[in-house]
Amino acid sequence: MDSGSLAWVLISAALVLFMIPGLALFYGGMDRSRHVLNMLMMNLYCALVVPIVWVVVGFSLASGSNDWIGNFDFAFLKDIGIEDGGGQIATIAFLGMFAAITPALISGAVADRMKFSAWAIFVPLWSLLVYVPVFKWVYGGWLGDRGSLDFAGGTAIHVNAGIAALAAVLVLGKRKGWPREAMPPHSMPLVIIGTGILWFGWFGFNAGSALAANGQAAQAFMNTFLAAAAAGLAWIVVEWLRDGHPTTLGAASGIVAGLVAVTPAAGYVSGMAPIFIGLIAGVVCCYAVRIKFKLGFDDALDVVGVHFVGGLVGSLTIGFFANPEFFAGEFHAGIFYDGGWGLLGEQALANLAAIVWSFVITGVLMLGLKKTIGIRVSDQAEAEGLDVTEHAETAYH
Amino acid sequence: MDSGSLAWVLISAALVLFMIPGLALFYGGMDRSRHVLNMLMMNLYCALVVPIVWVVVGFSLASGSNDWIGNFDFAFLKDIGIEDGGGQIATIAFLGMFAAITPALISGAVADRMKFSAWAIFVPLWSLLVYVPVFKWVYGGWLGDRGSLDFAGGTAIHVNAGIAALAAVLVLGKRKGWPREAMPPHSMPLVIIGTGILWFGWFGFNAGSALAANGQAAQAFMNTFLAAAAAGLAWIVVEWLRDGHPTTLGAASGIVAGLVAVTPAAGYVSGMAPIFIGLIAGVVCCYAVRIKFKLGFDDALDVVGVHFVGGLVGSLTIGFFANPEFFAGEFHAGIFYDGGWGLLGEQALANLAAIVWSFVITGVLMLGLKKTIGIRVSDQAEAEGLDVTEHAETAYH
Amino acid sequence: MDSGSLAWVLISAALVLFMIPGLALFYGGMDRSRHVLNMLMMNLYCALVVPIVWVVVGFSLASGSNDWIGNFDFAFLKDIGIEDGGGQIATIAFLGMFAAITPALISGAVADRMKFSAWAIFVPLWSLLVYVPVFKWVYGGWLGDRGSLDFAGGTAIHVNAGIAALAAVLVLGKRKGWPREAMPPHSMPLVIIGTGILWFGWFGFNAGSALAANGQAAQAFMNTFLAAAAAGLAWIVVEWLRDGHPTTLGAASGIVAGLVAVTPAAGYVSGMAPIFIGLIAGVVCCYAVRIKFKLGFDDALDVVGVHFVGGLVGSLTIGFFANPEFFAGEFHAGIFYDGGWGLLGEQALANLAAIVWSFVITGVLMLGLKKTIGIRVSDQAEAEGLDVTEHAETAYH
Amino acid sequence: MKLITAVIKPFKLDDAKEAVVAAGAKGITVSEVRGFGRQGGHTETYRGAEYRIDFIPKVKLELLVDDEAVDTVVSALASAVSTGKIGDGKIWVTSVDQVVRIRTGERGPDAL
Amino acid sequence: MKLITAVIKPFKLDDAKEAVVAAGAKGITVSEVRGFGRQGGHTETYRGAEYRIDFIPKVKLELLVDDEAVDTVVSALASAVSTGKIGDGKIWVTSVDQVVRIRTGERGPDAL
Amino acid sequence: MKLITAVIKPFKLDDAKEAVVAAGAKGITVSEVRGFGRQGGHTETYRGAEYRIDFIPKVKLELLVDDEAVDTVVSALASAVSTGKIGDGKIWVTSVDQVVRIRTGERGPDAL
Ligand SMILES: Nc1ncnc2c1ncn2[C@@H]1O[C@H](COP(=O)(O)OP(=O)(O)O)[C@@H](O)[C@H]1O
Ligand SMILES: Nc1ncnc2c1ncn2[C@@H]1O[C@H](COP(=O)(O)OP(=O)(O)O)[C@@H](O)[C@H]1O
Ligand SMILES: Nc1ncnc2c1ncn2[C@@H]1O[C@H](COP(=O)(O)OP(=O)(O)O)[C@@H](O)[C@H]1O
Repeated sequence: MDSGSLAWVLISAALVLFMIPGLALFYGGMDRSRHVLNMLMMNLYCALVVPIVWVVVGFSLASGSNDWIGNFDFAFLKDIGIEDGGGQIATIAFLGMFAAITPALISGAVADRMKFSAWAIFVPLWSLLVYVPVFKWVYGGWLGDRGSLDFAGGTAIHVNAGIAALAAVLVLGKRKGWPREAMPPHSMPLVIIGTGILWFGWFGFNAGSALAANGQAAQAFMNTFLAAAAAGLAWIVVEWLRDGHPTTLGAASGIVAGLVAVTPAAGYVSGMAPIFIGLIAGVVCCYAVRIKFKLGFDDALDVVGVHFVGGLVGSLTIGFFANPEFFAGEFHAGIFYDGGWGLLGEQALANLAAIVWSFVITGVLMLGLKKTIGIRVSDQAEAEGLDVTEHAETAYH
Repeated sequence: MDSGSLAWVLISAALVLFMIPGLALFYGGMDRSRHVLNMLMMNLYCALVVPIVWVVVGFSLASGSNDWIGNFDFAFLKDIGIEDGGGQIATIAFLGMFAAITPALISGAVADRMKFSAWAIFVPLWSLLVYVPVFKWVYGGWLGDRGSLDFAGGTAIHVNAGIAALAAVLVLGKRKGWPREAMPPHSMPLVIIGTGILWFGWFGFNAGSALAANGQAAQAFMNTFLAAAAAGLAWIVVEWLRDGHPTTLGAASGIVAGLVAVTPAAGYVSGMAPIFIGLIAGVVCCYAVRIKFKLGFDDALDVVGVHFVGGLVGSLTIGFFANPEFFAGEFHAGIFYDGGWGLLGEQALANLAAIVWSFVITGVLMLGLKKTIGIRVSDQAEAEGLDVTEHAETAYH
Repeated sequence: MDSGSLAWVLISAALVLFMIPGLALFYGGMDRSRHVLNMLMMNLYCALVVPIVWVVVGFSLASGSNDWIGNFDFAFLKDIGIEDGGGQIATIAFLGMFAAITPALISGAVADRMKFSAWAIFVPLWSLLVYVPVFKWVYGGWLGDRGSLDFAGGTAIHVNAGIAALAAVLVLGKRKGWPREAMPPHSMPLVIIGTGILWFGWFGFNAGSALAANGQAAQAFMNTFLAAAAAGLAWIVVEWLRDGHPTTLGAASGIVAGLVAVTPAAGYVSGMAPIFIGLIAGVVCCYAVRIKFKLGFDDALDVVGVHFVGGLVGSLTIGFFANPEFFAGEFHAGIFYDGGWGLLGEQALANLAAIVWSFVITGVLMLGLKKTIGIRVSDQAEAEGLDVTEHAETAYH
Repeated sequence: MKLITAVIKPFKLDDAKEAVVAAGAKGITVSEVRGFGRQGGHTETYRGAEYRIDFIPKVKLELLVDDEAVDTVVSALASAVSTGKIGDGKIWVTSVDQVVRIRTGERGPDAL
Repeated sequence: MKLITAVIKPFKLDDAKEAVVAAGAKGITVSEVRGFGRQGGHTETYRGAEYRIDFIPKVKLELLVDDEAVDTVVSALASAVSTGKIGDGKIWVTSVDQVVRIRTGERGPDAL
Repeated sequence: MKLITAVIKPFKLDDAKEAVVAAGAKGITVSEVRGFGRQGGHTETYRGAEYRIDFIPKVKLELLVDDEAVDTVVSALASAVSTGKIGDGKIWVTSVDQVVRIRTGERGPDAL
């Protein structure tokens, strides 16, 4: 890796790390003030435990030539040096950030009622049992080999975490009072701080996934810029027409939905495609976040509506917009670029595989924890606030 | 563009994007708590609509060989690929961030009383009718060609947005109760979060404008560092002597004033010049923010006093400090480097042209909106807070 | 410096600058609400005055071939150009950020009771009399020449500022009511915003200290990632076992302790070493922050417990973990890599020298200020809050 | 006229509002308060230092009502917010000499 | 001695203060409250879910005054903060048995 | 039964609590308030514009006590929070018609 690319991968990795507190604040601001520290902790905890798991064994299991799962060759980063100028170490760190933020996404769904001890066990297990296999299938495994595309983790990260969030809340149950009681965000400025950090960091997430400072990185960057803008715009326009007001939370949510949707596509689409992807994601997710009220699952901060649905939208639109010519790339073209329906089929299959695996294993994991140490705090703790009961702290004095 | 320069332009572009929520928080913290979300939304909205406008037609109109305005050759980013390694795409994204943040600057002036629907129309129109032409004149148009200098947007961005802010508030009128009623910042920590993000991001804004990782970028970086420090220092010293206390808002305001002032100069001055520019900007802007009370225009968060005056200070001081020898550059020398008065004259002319155009067109735009859809919320909405009335939200629960 | 390395050093420098508001928010959130602006101001002030001091004379005194102190050859950045492509200017800016953040660390100890006028004089004097000499000894002076290692400022920055904090509070005295009165953090979300910025920025701090985008930078990056995670984990595990709850402030404190500890080691250790360093730092610092209650010195926000102790832990563990083979480097090996006890001895000596100098000079400086202009606000001001009395502002309205 | 003041658990506010409105109350003024009582507080820990927090978040309601409405409102309120657990709070009633509706200048019971 | 309590619109606080001071009041204690009444609240929307917010921000003033000052102060206050629009708020007066100035230990009217 | 209300300096809250508990009080309800009085306020400056802040942070305590406990509690409280400096605050006492403990439905002195 030349020094320019190394600089780009390193700063991109730092940007992805920064997204973890960004996500924590995005979620924390939306939360109620007596639970906000628990939310911050659930996110921070992912940044504490997953890096260790990743270098000890996770990366090794996610590598290798096998189609399904790696081996222990690189456990404890064995034999990984810097003779190559640092590219490999930088890449492992970069991927470690991805591994850390993925379970953090789930925290928004289980907010305000999950035992922290259960979360503390859930995260490393989920990383190894769900994240690592799906990652492996998509990047260097059977799904990727078949030709499905996922530039920066639409399937491997957003769809994966989003469907896991659904499985988790189905086992965990609803918050007391939901949906009867109003649970508005306790601090919208925190949400916007989080949104700003997320958008900023997502440039590293997506454009860094080129693993080089090159044309693909530049285009991924531009796509990240445009899709977020378009989705934010679409979301507030829908709100304006439908509910009568464009909202700040809508703008923020739209931005995130656009970022999610463009994630799998960032290095494969060009021109006005990111704007279309963003517009679609903004409209679809703006409606998708209301499904939970219809179906009655308490996905507290809309991980399903934004990450699962947004990720799926992005992943499937690749089937239409993928443009190998623009990138002089070796991947399949989408329908709009005369690639036929094949790619769309592969995208559907890849997501289906991820959804099934993630949903089932996450559900089993949560059920296992429920049967053993328990996953839910007492009603009294829920009423008093998890900050005090789980962490012996209060957010504001 | 080599990979090191591409890495630098990409991260710089991300930094400029990050400045938009930074600016939103800087302004939002200074605002009162019942209007803060409206302020955040006005800023975010710029980041949603301007990128689309920019790639659809803005960039194309800002390019080309004509002296006054570009054409539609690059509309929808037609024919722009990554065969050059991504440099062009990265540059267009970078410039798109500039286009997005410029109208956002104006939001601080019109705070707390402007209809969001009017703002929603104002922003894209202002981008096309004011920002794009002035940008074109300065960078590759008649003003730049005459020899005036504007490294990262002193004239094109800060003077331009600052004088537009003045025109806008003259049409819009004062906030109810101003200046009789005290309207202190509702959250100084938010202001400081914003200030931190702005300073951080401004390194991308200024040093990224070299569009390469080279000596000029390094010097622009150093200048950005020093001018902000000097201006912050100057501002609090003036306050200490004049008002009896150095204030946190003063330090923050001085930092921003210094950053504004060094923006046009960053790639043309060296040595201790940024310190002098910063000191001048700090002192002058610290006095300039009080002019509104004398003249009676309600520039709520001092866009005129900081961006217009600061930008002008920076742009004119180039006439003294420009040092082509240091940069081995082809530009005119300032007075202190034996360049004579010519450059200063060009700087004055360039700013004058920008001021006249921006003031007139912005005024006409605001008047047009006033006559048609109206630009001002009801007195009742102003009293109740724009967060609830315009966005159906409350910042804190 | 090639363009990739320049890009990396520039963005690293911007990251370190960003750490200053990050630190301000980290401390400010832990502070009580009536003193928070004073805390923010103490930090910001370092970013205003130190850069000027640094380029006027500090950098020059910290350079040169003398073993103890530099000279005035580079005062006012004399003769420093960009013919080298900007590497030197970038490096001086990068080091200027370090100079600025170091005294800011001390502010957390003297919180809530120090006159701002005394702080205003203390900071530039401390920079010149303590920071510059210690920096010079460690980097290109007698301590470094003997073979002690300090990659990014464990001894020169953290141990140095940490012991200075102790000297400062011994002269300054305790806050009224300490330790009887509860003084919980007024805003934990601010603490987490600060923590996020610090971790993010620390990648620039540590990996940027390679002054190139190369293998050492990549490894320093990885080490920064892992040590912070391990230390945060260790801290909350200790809390969980000892106090019954893992706390958010504990996670944040552990992350910072890990970052401090890995600072001196970042470019010299590899493999699982950063995890061990982090674990040790997390456990040791979690206990060290309680020493102040035993010994009765009022180090308000635990600068001694985190920076002094954490820096010392990191610096001494180099004596065990330094691995020159991995880096193909010319430095001494640690005990675990068959280097014997020599390096550990040098590390101990270097820290001892820094501790003695810093403690004595800081103490004398504080005593001098106490005798002359006074260092402590009135009891009434302390009760009313330094925000109003020192800065005529209130944080929240 | 009487002033009914109640200190209740925060999450019972909505129930309280519905109950008193059903019982005929025309308005309520609410404040965030912290209460100390039999319920005891909790312990918070910051960097290993334990702080005893004796005051826990409560919500205070003030209602101006007609003399004859007092008992109905008090009973309705009490039964709506009772959880049977310690810390449910208190209701107290004081006499009011005069009430003015600012908008109209009305006084006495009409001003409620 | 009497205690005058007033719940008013927040942006009227400065006017209220000036009016009562002019009418002879020596001190005021103010709290942020939320009020429910005829004015009705507003609707907030978060991600498409509508929440009815019944309680709107108000400011509560408490003034201890001499018996003879009550009417002047109440009238001054009422006219200063009235906008004629719904939601202007209420003023109510209760009797106070005893007042103590903490600093001096003075009791009764001298303590006001 | 009586209601004792006290407005005191915020940093005296802990002392106040200890004193009234020692004097036999069973509970306290506390609110953050801002006070205007003889103490005067302070001036804040934002970008060179001076704002006069007349209201300074205070803490308000409300205690329901038995008739016979009033004097003891008032005296204990007054002496615990007095600093002798202007702005120490006020204590006032009003009569309470009825008190209800929500949890049990107890009324009167038993409900305290
Ligand atoms: N004597 C009192 N005076 C004022 N407020 C009281 C008094 N006793 C209790 N309170 C308030 O009522 C709340 C609940 O009281 P507590 O004694 O904890 O439980 P319970 O109401 O079940 O007896 C307290 O937090 C406090 O706000
Ligand atoms: N019966 C009441 N008891 C206590 N507070 C009341 C009562 N009625 C009104 N209030 C307070 O006065 C405020 C204004 O009352 P509202 O009925 O909305 O308008 P108006 O005062 O114009 O009749 C309310 O928000 C509430 O705080
Ligand atoms: N007449 C009053 N009515 C209501 N509250 C009062 C009154 N006078 C004083 N207060 C409250 O008591 C506080 C202290 O009063 P102040 O006049 O400043 O000093 P002191 O209590 O020493 O006379 C004020 O800030 C205010 O909250």
